Amino acid sequence: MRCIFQREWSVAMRNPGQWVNPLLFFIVVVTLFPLGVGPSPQTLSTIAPGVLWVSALLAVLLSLGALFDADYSDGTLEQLALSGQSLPVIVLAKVLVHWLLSGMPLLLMSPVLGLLLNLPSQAIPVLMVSLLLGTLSLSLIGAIGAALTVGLNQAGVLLSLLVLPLSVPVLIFGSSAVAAAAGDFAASGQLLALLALLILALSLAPLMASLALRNGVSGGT
Amino acid sequence: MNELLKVNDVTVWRGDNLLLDDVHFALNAGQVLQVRGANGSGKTTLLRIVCGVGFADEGSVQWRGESIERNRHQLNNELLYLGHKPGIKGALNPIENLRIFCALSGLEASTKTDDLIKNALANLSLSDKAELPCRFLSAGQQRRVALARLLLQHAYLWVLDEPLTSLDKAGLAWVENQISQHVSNGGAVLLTTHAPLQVKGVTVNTLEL
Amino acid sequence: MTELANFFHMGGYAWYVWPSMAITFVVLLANVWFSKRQFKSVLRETATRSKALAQKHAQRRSNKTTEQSS
Amino acid sequence: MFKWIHRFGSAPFVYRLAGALSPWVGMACLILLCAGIYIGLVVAPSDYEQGESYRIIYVHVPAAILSMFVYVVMAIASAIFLIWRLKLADVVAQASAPIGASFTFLALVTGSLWGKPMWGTWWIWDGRLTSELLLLFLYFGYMALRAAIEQPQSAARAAAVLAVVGVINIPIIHYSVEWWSTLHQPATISKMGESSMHPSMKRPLFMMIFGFQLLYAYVLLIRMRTGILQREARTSWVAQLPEVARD
Repeated sequence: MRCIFQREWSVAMRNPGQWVNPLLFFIVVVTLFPLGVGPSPQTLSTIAPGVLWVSALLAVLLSLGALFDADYSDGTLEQLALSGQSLPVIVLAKVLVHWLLSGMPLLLMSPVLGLLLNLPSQAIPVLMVSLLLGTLSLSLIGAIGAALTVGLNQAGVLLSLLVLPLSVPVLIFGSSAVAAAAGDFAASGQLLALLALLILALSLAPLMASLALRNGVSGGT
Repeated sequence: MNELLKVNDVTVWRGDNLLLDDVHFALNAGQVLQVRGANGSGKTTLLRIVCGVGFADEGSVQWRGESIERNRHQLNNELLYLGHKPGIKGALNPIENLRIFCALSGLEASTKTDDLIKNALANLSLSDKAELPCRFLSAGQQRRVALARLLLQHAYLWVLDEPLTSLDKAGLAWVENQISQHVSNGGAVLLTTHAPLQVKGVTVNTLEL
Repeated sequence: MTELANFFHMGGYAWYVWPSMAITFVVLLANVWFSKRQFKSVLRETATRSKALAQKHAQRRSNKTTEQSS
Repeated sequence: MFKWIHRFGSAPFVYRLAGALSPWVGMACLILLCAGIYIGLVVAPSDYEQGESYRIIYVHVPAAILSMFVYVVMAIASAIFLIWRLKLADVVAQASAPIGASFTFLALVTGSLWGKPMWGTWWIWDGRLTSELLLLFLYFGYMALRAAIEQPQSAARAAAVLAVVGVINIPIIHYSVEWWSTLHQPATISKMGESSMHPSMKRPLFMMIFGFQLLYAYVLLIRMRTGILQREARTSWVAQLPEVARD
């Protein structure tokens, strides 16, 4: 498990483009909204939670494509499936690295973008906590989608069609937590819901993803 | 001794034509089985089914008497599969790649394992390339990095899919020598290759597809 | 006569009740019709396929059926 | 017990059983639907609050119930296929997908048609309608995934995993959307569900629901036979089938 973590980490470090692009995408998408909706601070602050969360969801989705496809094409995926180690643990390690490189940067960028959208400052901590829990669940759910579409040629579109409906609960509780905090309401209920979704995803997603991976690997000749 | 590997009536359809028709063979310890056939005759598919990576429409594969769907874990521990694709990360250098394979087969990363890796690479005359990311290596050299696993992982059954491709004469001799050593101390090898194989001291039985 | 007229009038909601009935009827009928049509075309295709396969694999054991082994 | 599953699981038996059953199921479904619609539109009294427009529930509610029911059947069949490798379970799942998507689409269309007079707009983000919309995406995802993978065997397994993951998410999606809709909508809007209905209104509704079930069964039986033929075209029992051998 630790060595897979190291391997993924060093591979990701070797080609930074793979995880920097979704971060830039996140920043660009968030800056688009004021241009589209109009700069008035009042409207911006009401839509800020939703905008931040939807862009985070899309950014995570963008970076999911490469989770298994690179390993599939150079043959390492089938070696992982054939190794003595349990595949769900390996999948968990890969997802953690993917999250550290996609979810965490979003998390660190979010305060700046929150101010950009005139999000009330007391909502920033809740925004960060909700993104912390939410993006990990999104990476886990997304891993199932990525595993199901491994090896398919234009898998990007199919991946989002499969993952988006499954990530709606995370989006709902995430954005409403931030909205509640923005309006000085207690956001603990929504955050606990996010935590519950995360625990469910942590327990089920690696299992389902490895089942899908074994099937995906068998497809390729 | 009981049969190590038993494949009975494996049948694979590709649409309406029959790729593998009731393939049936057994492999015991100390034996080498060479699968021969024209391109596209299902050799790779058969090997992948034996390893549990591929699925057959009909028929079953038994490892030590039990179907591989049930004892997948045991098979994986005792199997070493070299496929068409090298199974090597281009971004990492040979040492890092081989460290992963050692960890996957239970050898925790340590200086001792690193030494094992280094002299395995030296054995394959790759020691000067040990620090170079693999994407800069030629196909033959990448194949040698994959072959280094034969020394490092103590697997019982070797399943090698055309291990000799893009290897030079020296590489060819090295592989044949490894196979005969492995088989002499009780291992089993299932492989496909186009080049004729002379493994000293071992009868190579063949399966025509 | 007016009895029939105000039945169709549906208390002013004619433009909502009848279209929904119509759409439901059309969609469900389409499902049934397409399934039947697909069945017939697959039947024809299977006929040609199984004849072609019969000659090509005459020597295969005749009573082998797929579900016996799975 | 296993002998029974095996016999029931054997393709020729199921193929002939489906062939024998489908005309009867079709007939019963036709009768039930005609009776239900007739009573619903003509005999049942009009609703004091919504007048005649409530009659759309005779189509909307059965469609909504069936859309959920069919997905659960697909998920159970997929789970059986994944666990026991029973090919017929996958035939059931593949056969149910299009009809399930049609029911969901119907639930959405009739829902918005019914909502228009009450709310004045074609679509409101009501909890039930939104989860129907997401269910429609799940169906499309299932069918798109199955179409995207060439090898039928790995397509079946991938789609089965998706169906199982989907069904685990359905209650979660449903409750989070419900919670979300009550959060944003004042609860004054009358719930879409059955307001206190006069028994004579309820009877046709149950007939319609059962009629829709039979229709699902009817289409399922036909599509299952298609699926079995496609999968077993290579076997000898298909070759000896009268309708195959004849032409």
